Amino acid sequence: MVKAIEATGIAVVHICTIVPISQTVGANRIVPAVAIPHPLGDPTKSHEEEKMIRRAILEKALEALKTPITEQTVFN
Amino acid sequence: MTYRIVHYINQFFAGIGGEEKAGTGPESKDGAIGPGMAFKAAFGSEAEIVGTVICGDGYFAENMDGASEKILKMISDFSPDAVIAGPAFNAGRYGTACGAVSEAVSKKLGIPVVTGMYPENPGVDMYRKGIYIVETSDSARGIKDAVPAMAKLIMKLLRAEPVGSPADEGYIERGVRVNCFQDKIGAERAVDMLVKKLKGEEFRTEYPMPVFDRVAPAEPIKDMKNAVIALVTSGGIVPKGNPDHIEASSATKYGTYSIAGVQSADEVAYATAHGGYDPTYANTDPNRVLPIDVLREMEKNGEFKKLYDYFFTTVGNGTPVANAKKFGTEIGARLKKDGVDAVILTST
Amino acid sequence: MKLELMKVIVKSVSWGDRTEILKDGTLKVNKKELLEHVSDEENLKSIDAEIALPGESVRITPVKDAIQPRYKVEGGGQVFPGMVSDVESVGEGKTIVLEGAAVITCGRIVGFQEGIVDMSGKGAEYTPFSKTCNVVLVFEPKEGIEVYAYEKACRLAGLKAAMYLAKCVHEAGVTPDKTETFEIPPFARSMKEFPGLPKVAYLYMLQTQGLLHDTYVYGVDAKRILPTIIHPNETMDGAIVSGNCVSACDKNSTYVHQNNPVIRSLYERHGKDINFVGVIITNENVTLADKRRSSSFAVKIAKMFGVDGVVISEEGFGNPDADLIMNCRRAEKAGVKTVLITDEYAGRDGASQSLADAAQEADAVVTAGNANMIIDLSPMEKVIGFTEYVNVIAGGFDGSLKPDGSIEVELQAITGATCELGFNKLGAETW
Amino acid sequence: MLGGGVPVALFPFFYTCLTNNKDLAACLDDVQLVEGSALSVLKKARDLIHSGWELEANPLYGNLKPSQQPYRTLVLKSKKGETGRPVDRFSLQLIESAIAVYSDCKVTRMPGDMSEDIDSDYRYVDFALMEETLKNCGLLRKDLKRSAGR
Repeated sequence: MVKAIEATGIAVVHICTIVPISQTVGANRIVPAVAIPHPLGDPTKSHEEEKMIRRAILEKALEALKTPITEQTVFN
Repeated sequence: MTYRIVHYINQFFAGIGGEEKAGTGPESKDGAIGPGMAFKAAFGSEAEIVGTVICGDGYFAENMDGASEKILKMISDFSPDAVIAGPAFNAGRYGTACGAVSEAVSKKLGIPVVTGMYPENPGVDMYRKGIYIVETSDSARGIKDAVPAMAKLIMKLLRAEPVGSPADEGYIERGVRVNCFQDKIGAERAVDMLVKKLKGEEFRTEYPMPVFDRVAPAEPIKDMKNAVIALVTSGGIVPKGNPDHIEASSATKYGTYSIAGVQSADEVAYATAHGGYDPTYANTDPNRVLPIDVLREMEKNGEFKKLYDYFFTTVGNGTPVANAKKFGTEIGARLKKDGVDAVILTST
Repeated sequence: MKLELMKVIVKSVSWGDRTEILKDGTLKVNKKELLEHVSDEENLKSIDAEIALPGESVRITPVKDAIQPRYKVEGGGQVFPGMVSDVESVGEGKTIVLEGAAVITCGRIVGFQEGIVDMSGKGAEYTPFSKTCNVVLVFEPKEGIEVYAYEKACRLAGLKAAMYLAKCVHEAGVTPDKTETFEIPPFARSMKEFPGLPKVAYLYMLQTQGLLHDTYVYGVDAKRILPTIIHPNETMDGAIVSGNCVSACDKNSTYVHQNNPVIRSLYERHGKDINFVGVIITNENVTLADKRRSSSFAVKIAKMFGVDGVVISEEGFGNPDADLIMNCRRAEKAGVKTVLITDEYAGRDGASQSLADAAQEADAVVTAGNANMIIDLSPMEKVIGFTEYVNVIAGGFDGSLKPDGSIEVELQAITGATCELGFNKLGAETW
Repeated sequence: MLGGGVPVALFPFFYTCLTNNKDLAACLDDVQLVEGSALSVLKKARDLIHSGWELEANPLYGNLKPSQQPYRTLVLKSKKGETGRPVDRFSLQLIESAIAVYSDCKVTRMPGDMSEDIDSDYRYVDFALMEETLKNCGLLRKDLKRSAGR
């Protein structure tokens, strides 16, 4: 899905838990997520802390979208 | 006996018209039309084109499921022994339609079907696994070569004769592994290959790794403050009640839902349809998968201009690559049309 | 190190009073003496021997191992060191080889064991042992014996028989039909030889998952080794022995270890296109840590050799695919070019993914074929061994027994059919 | 989440074993006997991995087809004294691809599907292949004795 969308020329950032799978499916901009049941959250934290985590990941995602790349890049 | 064959073509080859007539709905005619005449000649007395089913490419693309069903009904009304579709050459929507119709015929009617396309037609990647697609040139000028090749293959299938290799029969590789004896033993082949690899000469692997085909990275967003961003997820977050019945795994569809004015993917309105993981965390706070709450905040702060009014969702778990690709192509086309600059895709 | 293989061509086998080779190439075997020689009263209730020749309407099942009769007549050590001979190193001097003959061991170690050798018909096209003149040993275990003890007893009996045959032929006096010489000098010299030719090693993966999946090197269970260097000639004297009973098509029998075709092919190109400097053996263990340790260590040895390229061969399928891919990845990352030999499990329709792992670096792969391919085996007049496996087949899971007595099975049941040392001509293509 | 696991003094890990092999379960100190097919064992392991456990050994067999061997045994480990550990991505990738391989099979063989003499051999081999690993992890309480007399 990532590849097919990007094929139209729109930049895609893939936020995902299993980076190797993302690499296999051919995402170019990859941002690792927290864990499978909750990629952009962490139920062990308070609601506010969770939103901070989510924000950090999304900021990284915007950063990735702004970054020129020539090959598959994982934004850690 | 004379085999009964139905031919599927689009509005253009039926002589109805070009792009302006692409919205034409499915219709059915007796006998051969357009390229069907060439097939008729190729079949001689062995097979007969008993009917032609026509559908506009635009209509098909916009009403895929419904159109497919209607077309299938029209085809089966002729009680055919086999179906040929196209050839579609390099016409993308026509190729997709030929592929979809062929696949439906093969799966639902269980009769032989052959279509034809240029290898770069997007329909090839989507449907090659299930059906025979004869390789054609990129334009209708190639009809002279395409027709005999397609006719020969469909006759083989009708006679239940063994089908040879893609090179011998002229169809595009379906990705099926077939055993065959080589001239040399494996070890000699391996050492030959190593010698070539070391010399920098060309060599051909006998087992290409599962496709790692790549799309070149899109240009980065230069002006994020003015960018429109769309949210897509394979994590299965849907409006509560799952109105479109997206499957918990091996999804055959995706959903498109408005989030205009929605400030947060709260647990009242949203839930997950995903069957691959413990849904508790996603259901307690769907923002953990579909982060609308924080994106709205960022939008307000002016970190980017606008969150696109719709989000797209499906379940990534076990979904066939062809489906995922189809979803992506359709979503991409829509986003492009609506001037979206970038996509955030979340997966579990 | 230099080894001369003195090859005696065997064209047929028959029972006789004395074990020797006749002028017409017939191997005469004193059956009684053979059976006495390999007897193991402690573990085996009975051993019988039968003959199976190419073209006969004979099916052998379940086949455990195949071994080529060899015997060292000069140089240190003796064949199958650490197993049926002393532990001294081998690979130098002269070794008698009964070319065209094989000892086949046949015993039901576990009930689901496959392993079919058909001497004629369709199945014969796929197994290398339909072309050899076979002395088949059929075992029955003593009541109450443990599986591992039974496996070992069968393994040792087969090796003893192979050594016995070659030894008797030698002692009866024989002139070899041809002699082949294999030599690679010490590292100090070999590294300087053939400047301009790329240095190549062989990374030889041995199946070592556990009971019934083991391989032995000089008698040492290879799952306990760190990857190490072995001279190619050592394999010709039986330094590597199979204890593997599972997955008939792609387990490496002792016969193919003795006649490793990768080593032969590398020798053939040695000094012409490549400088063949040595063999690195490594294992295929189950734990993730063991896999990483062995892969890292084996590739490190290749780097210490400073080789430009390696051929990597696999044994078996499933989790060993992970070892194969890891070895490939690490080697390519270290700048060592790789070619892999594997086989495929692409499903009966050939549409599934062939390997359990994949890497972009694996851009040069030789395949020994899809083991899931269905093959029809016509009925045979005579069956040597036990038909239990055929009954398991009749269960309908792995194949089916048809009313006319023919069996429909996956190629996997055929001994050596998709040997990942590249022993056969079988391959696969994408259609 | 699984509470126990056997502490091994020399190593900073807890180990546990998931299996659908009753013979093997009877020989272990810490084990979860899973009802059902090998695929059920893999799915159970996936749950554990999501709660922070790691695979000790590769989840696929070597040389036995998923459609053939009804039994599967997995060893997992968890670092002592750590809670809320992030999911081990490599373990997760391995288990997901193993689940994909098993799910791809047209045939699922359940424990007990074969006659007892064949079935018991499958149980024995499943045990034997994990024996070394189980010993090293300190999970093995006693050896399984299996007679080959038949």
